[in-house]
Amino acid sequence: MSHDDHAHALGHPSSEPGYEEHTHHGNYVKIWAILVVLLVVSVAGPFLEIQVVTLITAFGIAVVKAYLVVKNFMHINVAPRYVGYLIATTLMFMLLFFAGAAPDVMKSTGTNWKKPAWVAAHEAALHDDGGAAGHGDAAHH
Amino acid sequence: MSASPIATTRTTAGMPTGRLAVWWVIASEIVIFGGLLGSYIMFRLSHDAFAEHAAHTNTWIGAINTLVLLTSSLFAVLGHKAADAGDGPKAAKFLYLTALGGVIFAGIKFGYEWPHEIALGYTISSNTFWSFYYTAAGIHAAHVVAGVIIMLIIAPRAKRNFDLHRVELIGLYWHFVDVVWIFLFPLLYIAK
Amino acid sequence: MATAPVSHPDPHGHGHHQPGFVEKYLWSTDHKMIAMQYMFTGMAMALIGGFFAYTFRMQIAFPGVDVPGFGLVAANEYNQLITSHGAIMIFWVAMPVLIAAFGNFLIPLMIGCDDMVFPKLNRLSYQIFLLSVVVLIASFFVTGGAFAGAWTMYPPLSTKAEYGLAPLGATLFVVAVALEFVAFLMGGINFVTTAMNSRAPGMRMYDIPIVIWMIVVASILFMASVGPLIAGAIMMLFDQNLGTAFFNPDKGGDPILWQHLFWFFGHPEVYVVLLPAVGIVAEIITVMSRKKMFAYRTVLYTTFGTGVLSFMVWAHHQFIAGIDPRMANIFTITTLLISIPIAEMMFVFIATLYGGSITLNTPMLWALSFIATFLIGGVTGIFLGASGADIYLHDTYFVLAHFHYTFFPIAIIGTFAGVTFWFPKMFGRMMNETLGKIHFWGTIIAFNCIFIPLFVLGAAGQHRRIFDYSMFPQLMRPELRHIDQFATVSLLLMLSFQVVFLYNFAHSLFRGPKAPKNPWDSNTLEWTADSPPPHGNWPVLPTVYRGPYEYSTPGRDKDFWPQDEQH
Amino acid sequence: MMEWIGVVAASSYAKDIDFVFDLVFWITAFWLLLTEAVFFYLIFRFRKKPGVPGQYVTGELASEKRWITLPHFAVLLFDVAILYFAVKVWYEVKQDLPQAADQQIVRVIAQQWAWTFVQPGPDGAIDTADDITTLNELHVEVDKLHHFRLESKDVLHDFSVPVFRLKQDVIPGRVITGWFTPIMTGNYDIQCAEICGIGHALMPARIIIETRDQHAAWMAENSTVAVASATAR
Ligand code: HEA
Ligand code: HEA
Ligand code: CUA
Ligand SMILES: [Cu+2]
Repeated sequence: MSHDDHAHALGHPSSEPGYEEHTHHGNYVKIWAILVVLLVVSVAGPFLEIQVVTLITAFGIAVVKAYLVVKNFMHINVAPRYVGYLIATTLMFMLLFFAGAAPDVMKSTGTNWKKPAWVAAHEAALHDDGGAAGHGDAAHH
Repeated sequence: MSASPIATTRTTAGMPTGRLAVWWVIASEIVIFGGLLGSYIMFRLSHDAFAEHAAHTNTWIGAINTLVLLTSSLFAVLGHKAADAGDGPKAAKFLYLTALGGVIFAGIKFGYEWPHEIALGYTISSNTFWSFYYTAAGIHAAHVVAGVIIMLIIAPRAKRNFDLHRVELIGLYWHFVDVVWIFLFPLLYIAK
Repeated sequence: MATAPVSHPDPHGHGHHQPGFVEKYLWSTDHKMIAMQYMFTGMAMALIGGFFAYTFRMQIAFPGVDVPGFGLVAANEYNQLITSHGAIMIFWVAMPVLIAAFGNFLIPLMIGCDDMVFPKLNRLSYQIFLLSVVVLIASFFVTGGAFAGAWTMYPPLSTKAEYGLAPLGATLFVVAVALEFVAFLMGGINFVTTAMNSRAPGMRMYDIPIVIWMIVVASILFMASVGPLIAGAIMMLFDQNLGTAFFNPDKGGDPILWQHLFWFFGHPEVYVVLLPAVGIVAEIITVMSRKKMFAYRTVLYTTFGTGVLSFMVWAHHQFIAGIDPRMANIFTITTLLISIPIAEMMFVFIATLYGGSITLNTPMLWALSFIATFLIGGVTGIFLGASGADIYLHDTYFVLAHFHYTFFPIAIIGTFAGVTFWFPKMFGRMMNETLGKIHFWGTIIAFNCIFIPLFVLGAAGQHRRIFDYSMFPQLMRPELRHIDQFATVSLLLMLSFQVVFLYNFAHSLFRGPKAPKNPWDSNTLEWTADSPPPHGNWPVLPTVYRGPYEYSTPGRDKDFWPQDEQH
Repeated sequence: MMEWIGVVAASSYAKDIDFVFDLVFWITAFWLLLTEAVFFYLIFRFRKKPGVPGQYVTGELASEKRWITLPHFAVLLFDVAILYFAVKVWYEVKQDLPQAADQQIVRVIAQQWAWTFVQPGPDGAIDTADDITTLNELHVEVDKLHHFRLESKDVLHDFSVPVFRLKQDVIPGRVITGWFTPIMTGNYDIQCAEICGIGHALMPARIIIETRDQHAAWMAENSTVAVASATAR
């Protein structure tokens, strides 16, 4: 085994963490302005009263905004690549959780089962919506 | 025993230790919010009733709070820039501004929005929508408050040019809290 | 001896001042001291958990008996005892000892640095852990007593007082578990960051000892899986105390949601405790058989494979619990697939023995018995993973025997292996071999006598969490009762052998012969430090020149080649 | 295996479930014994002997690695075999809901800590006045397809009939349907297999499997009572 392989891993001689490599700082105010515009769009979206548009302006824009923040403010693109993988992996795990749990929790019927109480409870809540007060104390004995 | 160990100064993973650790914090926070919001979405998608309940949330306040957080994120990253330039006092000033954003956010939430809703009878136990609403926003707000406290601890030291790298670390965390709100906002306020 | 290019700028005030008792033992930021704190706390909890096992096993075998040292075990007490037993053994024994104690002790020493990267966070993590212990113990004494709804805390039983469980006990239980999670999140971040960033100069990815890899992967699994359950714990606390209805079907919640949140964490959790134990075993096997680890990289890949797969199998705990039957098919597939990386891992360790020169001393006996017994636990998992068979086996003693055949090797055998192996390094003294072997044989024989019979009982249909079987004529057949009694008597035997260990441990701690630096002729870095290592571990931090498993390398007169030796 | 331990197979699918169990048993027993045999042989063969040093085997060569990769593909094959039968039996018991002209419906209602069984009376329809309600005792007719509907009034319970190899959690807020066909007469345990509070151990019931005639007699005897009490109400 050659010892040269090991030499490169000797590490940076730095003693003060983080000061030998400076992040490139872009024009943050511009990014902020874009974010604010996007915010306005996402608030305005529902006024068109088209559900698809609302969904897109709400969640599509949320994804874009998050991307802008993560890339420009958190500088994920200059961090080592594994950071991106790490974040992506945790998000994947959450998707997995959703996929595994949704067939039971999100559905009200399935193969050989149904959830009458769940449906009833939500219908009841729908009917007396607005008069929501007073339910809280009844729940807890 | 005040000197930090040599271990802390090493960077075999190609990143300063503090920043690496904050990324791990963020990863483990993602799954906390992921579990909660995942559950919320499951409930949300299966009940039309949720849309009705959500109609009672105040979009304008949500939007204002989003604006507040976005702006505070801007200050956080400007603080980071100042810290990188070695300008402690300026970094501290931006940290205080960021913290101010957090305070305004929490003030609006706890001082106006929630009392208002509770007065209207929408409490955490009214129904599952409101339970999720208060729980998710509450856990998020707890993160905001924690961030503010940490910034108030860091800023005075940064002002004297000590531990300037911490300005970046708290900034990373703060941006993450911001991103969580970016998703909470449409989930709780817009999709009606 | 290694001469590292990195010099120690601050020798941590050696000689400047002598730390007082509190500073040294209770308020220390030294990773070795924190490791010992975790270990002794875990040991105390193991004794409590073992004592609980004794009380309820007595009740199962001899219903209505006045258990010596405890008294009568009534229905509710029985449920409290098993709940606390399960939770303590997993969260307050296996986790602190295997992850926190060994992780804290070994990571800095094995990667050649002077401490954890965040010593104060480390101290805080232990303190929060200790707080969780206090909250848990407090819950035994509040009105209504401890939580009695099983360690899985399934709602709505656990969330509504009207169903007969003490509400305060339930709340404290959830709080204790949540605090413990927070402590281990902090610890995990520390472990992962340290192992990633603070390796000795020259230590590349593939020069890291397996046990460090395993502890790091385990910490990552923990961090990535516990989130939903932390959220779930908050939701459960609100359900219990604020009248929300996340899990309450009458008001639009769903009890199955909790089960998903719980097992999404719960299954990775079993690998979280498995991996460090496997790592400990791997170290011992290579050292004691003077062999290079067989296919080091394969071990890593199987570890990663296990880690990723462990996130895809969780609902195998819920086959019968009312999930959609179609989903069960998917989870059966993933569950059976996970046998492959784990089988491969076991095969690798067995292959490592080939061509060795095996010394059967106490640590090696423990390590080998880990493999021999864990295999039984592993293959019985396949019965349960096969959905068709789980219809019958779910919640019987077969499941119970399965997971004791995995947990006991991990949490008890693995711990004993690690403790006997690193004892010289931890305390600078050697343990007694004869006593060690007596303890080993007594424990291992008794262990098999306890749990093999329980497989039979499970196959005969005996269910878990039942304090008295007299209502079930089919289970009251004398043959079955005798089997239960046999298991309990074996437990008594096993517990009595623990006295040998405790004596050996305490005696060696103060009176054992002084240990040399490297009693086992091992390669890894911790053995180049003094026994026990001083604060800061080495006067000059080591540099690494090769992998950790260079044993019996041809062309050398010694049969080992420490990682820090240049030639 | 199960009948050898002393649990009879009293439902149409009990033998199938036992088959999966036996299959897994023999496969894993084979692997377990093989692995343990190799393991102990190696320990014995390579025990420390004076003058015999350890060998330097890295395990990275293809010729060496074969020793672990081949077994691992073999394990995969066996896994697939287990999977096939496991899923097949699972489908039969849990996913499929066979229909028959004269199937019997049973409502099983669990609560802390008792089982209530509601069956149609002579009119053959459920939820009518002549339903027969029994407590902690389920009377069924041999060789007849039964659909059960599980409901819970409070917490989780689990409807477990070991001789049928049947087990299903009962979830409040849900109705879960399943089926069984008893194939022998007798009198067996029903257990609750999910912790449900203090009385979890005190929640036994009996399943009484009767011949056609016995069952008819039982029904005749009880339906009058049910009708009588229903009219009295
Ligand atoms: C650390 C502990 C640990 C470990 C490692 C495992 C490992 C496994 N477990 Fe276990 N399990 C538990 C702890 C553990 N389990 C606990 C605590 C519970 C119950 C919790 C509760 O309800 O309270 C449980 C319950 C449990 C269930 C639910 C049972 C039920 O409630 O109905 C299932 C079902 O699939 C299961 C499966 C498995 C499988 C497939 C593995 C696999 O990882 C095993 C893989 C290993 C091998 C297979 C052995 C090596 C391979 C060979 C020798 C090759 C030959 C093999 C084949 C041909 C297949 N386990
Ligand atoms: C790590 C996990 C672990 C361990 C080690 C054990 C150990 C034991 N368990 Fe446990 N058990 C569980 C986890 C564990 N258990 C879980 C999760 C449950 C389910 C709970 C539920 O249903 O909710 C359970 C339930 C359970 C039941 C079922 C009760 C029921 O459902 O009715 C039974 C019954 O026999 C049982 C028995 C035993 C016995 C006899 C031991 C013996 O092996 C105990 C012997 C103990 C010792 C020998 C201690 C020795 C240790 C030392 C001396 C200290 C050394 C320490 C250091 C050096 C640091 N256990
Ligand atoms: Cu009902 Cu247990
Ligand atoms: Cu599992």
